[in-house]
Amino acid sequence: MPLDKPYKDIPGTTIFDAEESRKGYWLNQFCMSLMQPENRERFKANERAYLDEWAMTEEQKLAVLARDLNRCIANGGNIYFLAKIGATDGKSFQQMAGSMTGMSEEDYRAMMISGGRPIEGNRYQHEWDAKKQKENN
Amino acid sequence: MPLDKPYKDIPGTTIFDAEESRKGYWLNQFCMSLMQPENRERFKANERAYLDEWAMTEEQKLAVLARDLNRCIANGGNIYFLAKIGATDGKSFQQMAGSMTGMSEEDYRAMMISGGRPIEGNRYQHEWDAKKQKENN
Amino acid sequence: MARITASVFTSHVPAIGAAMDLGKTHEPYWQPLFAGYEFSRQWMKDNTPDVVFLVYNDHANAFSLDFIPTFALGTAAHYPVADEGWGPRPVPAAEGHAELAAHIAQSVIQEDFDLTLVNRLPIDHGFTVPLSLMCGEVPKDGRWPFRVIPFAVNVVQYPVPSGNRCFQIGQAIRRAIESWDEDINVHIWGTGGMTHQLQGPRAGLINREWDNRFLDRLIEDPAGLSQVPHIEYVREAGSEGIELVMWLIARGAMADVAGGKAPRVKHRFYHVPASNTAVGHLILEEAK
Amino acid sequence: MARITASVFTSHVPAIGAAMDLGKTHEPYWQPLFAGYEFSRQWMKDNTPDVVFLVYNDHANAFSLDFIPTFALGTAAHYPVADEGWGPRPVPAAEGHAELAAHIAQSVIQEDFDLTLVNRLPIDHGFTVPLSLMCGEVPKDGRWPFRVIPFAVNVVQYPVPSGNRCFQIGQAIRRAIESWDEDINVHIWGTGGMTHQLQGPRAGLINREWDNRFLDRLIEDPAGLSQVPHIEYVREAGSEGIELVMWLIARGAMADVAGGKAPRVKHRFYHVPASNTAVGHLILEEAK
Ligand SMILES: [Fe+3]
Ligand SMILES: [Fe+3]
Repeated sequence: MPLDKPYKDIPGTTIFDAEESRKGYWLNQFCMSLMQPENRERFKANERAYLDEWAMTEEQKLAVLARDLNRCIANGGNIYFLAKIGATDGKSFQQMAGSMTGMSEEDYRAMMISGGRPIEGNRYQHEWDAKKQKENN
Repeated sequence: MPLDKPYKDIPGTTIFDAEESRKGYWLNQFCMSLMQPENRERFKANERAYLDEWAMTEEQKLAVLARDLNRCIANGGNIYFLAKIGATDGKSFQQMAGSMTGMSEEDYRAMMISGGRPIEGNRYQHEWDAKKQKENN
Repeated sequence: MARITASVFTSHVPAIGAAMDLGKTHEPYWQPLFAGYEFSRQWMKDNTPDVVFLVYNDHANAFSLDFIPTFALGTAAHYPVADEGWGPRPVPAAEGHAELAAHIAQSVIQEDFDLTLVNRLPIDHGFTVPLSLMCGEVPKDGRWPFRVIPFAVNVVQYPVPSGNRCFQIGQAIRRAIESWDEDINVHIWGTGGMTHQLQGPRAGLINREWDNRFLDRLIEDPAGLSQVPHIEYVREAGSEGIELVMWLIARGAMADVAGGKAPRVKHRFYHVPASNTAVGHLILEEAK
Repeated sequence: MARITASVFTSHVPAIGAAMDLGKTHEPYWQPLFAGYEFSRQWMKDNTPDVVFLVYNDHANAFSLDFIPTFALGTAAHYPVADEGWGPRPVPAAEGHAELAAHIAQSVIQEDFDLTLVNRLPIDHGFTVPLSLMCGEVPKDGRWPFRVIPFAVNVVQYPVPSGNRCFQIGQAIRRAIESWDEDINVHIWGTGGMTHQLQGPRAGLINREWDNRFLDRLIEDPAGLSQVPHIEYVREAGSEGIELVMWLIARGAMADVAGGKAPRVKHRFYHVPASNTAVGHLILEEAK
């Protein structure tokens, strides 16, 4: 129904558009509540109880409890909102971003120091699909 | 300093622009607080004490206490915000509007029923000035 | 493809809502006004849309001075009724159409209109009074007969958007709605006005002649009407008469502006006074 | 008449603020980055403006999903520092210029840009990190050496404004500032970028070649650069690289775009990485 989404062919990337925003509304609003120190304390004291105060889906709550940011994003989370969970845990943006790549923290940091993830081979979904197929053969 | 304000020559009218808005910020924010029933109760119980919780000027507080809406507007108030004071007092928009015209409630209501204030003679400040001068002679 | 089948224009005077809520509609003061909407209520029953795109302005209820959006599009699923200080009106909350609203947002922003999207939006009399006028009494635990997409325009703090900008965004909203590929029936409503001034020694201004010329031109020459500067609204129609720029948004969304056929005038009504205000009302139906 | 004398462009990576706040600026990891701003800090001392018009984006700190303005102009007198979850940065709040901001609002809205005005705006790293980079360490009880006007652009939820729209609003902001009749010195800053992606399996993307071509074109061909579509930013510069559209606002406010002389490149710097991000920095000074 919505307009074309040409960005769907970019690999390993979710564009936070109005559709994602609608899906992730309560997940992201929960995250924003962690900007208040009292709420961070309450969340840390009993994560599940705090999550149950929000109209989130069970899948969203489990993704938060597992600190699985890719799963949070698949359920409508946006990284700037999700960063409040990382902040509550004392994590840096680099640790959070790295955690979504399947790399270890050290490997991710080393990749960044040596110039970051190259653009070659990372522009189109078909490039990732081809790579995967090669690895499987 | 600001851009031209051609609307300054309309009689008996204050245009709520960014300059008025800045002047009336706390007055108007106080008014909005009256959207909550608890705040309406607290205000009614002790008006002065409630007003003192806000960073309003003394002149703004006195204008509110006097229910002088023209004076509130001269101090940056906007009618839609000020209407919350009237609502708290149980007044209608017609009573509030009429209170600013120097007419009695009955006369204002009668004027509206008979078609409202005519536009003739009410377009330009110089029309009002001329009328006033005539009355004084 | 979604179809815009009609535009509706009406004042949204809070006292009208109060008259309905307090059971005063048969009093002599109010009877002529409600008589003017009898046709409209029947027409709504006969032509109930799936969605109403409702252009209105918030009156310092959803938006304080902390936040003043020129154009705010509601993308929520649900809109509660605001407490404006007298307690919330005893009418149902409105159900939104979040998917279509998101689609409109995407389309209109990509056409370089700088929308603000809003998900928490208590609706005030500017929104609920037109619903009450057009739908009649609906109990608080009932439902409005269609979903809504609120579109709130800043007409409280100057500068407000120009008539021309309003007319243009109406056209963009039409293109957005028409590119939604579900076959639904959409009305677009423009609310507020007509002549009124609620403040200062000039309060109570009514300009019958100007209002009726506005209605004439809205029907026949909306492009010309969209060029009227703010100062004329304020001087001729009162400080709150500026709300009429919102009617240009709904009018801009009609087929003839996009090169199609002219709409038919199904209903036209004008009455003075409702409280401080001149009430104007039009129903324009698209040619079939 | 107010004069725009320079534009400044810089990334606003939160880790840079953390490095300063935690006293890590001399660590080998950070040293090359801060070395790149040594010139800039001296230049700021020699060319301190009265006001900085600071274009940035909020990162879900001032604005939740309840409220998503495309363009938000700060018209407040005071901007507190946001608590992004780690506690507020130990830097001073910023003092606004409410009068000039109101003047800009009036001018730009009357040119048919649909601003949202904001009076309560806690500033996050997108705002405070550029201040720290350009001014150096300022104790929390100290003061920034100039007043600010924040201009927050939505680059978090799609659709974000087009590069073209950003370039146009920059031009409108220039006209507004130039019509303020007090003789003050104004800088306009564009912040965010360069290449970065903070999410998903592609996180960590850096595109040095694209970034440097962006810097070249920003200097020499901003009108052409403003035509680059969103999809190219996202594909080539990462999902968060879209922040670079904000640089076009500051660039659009320079004299050459309005038919005047080209600015001089006073300083250019590029460094990888700061945390996940490629850092770019430019100072463009207007010809005298
Ligand atoms: Fe209204
Ligand atoms: Fe950023």
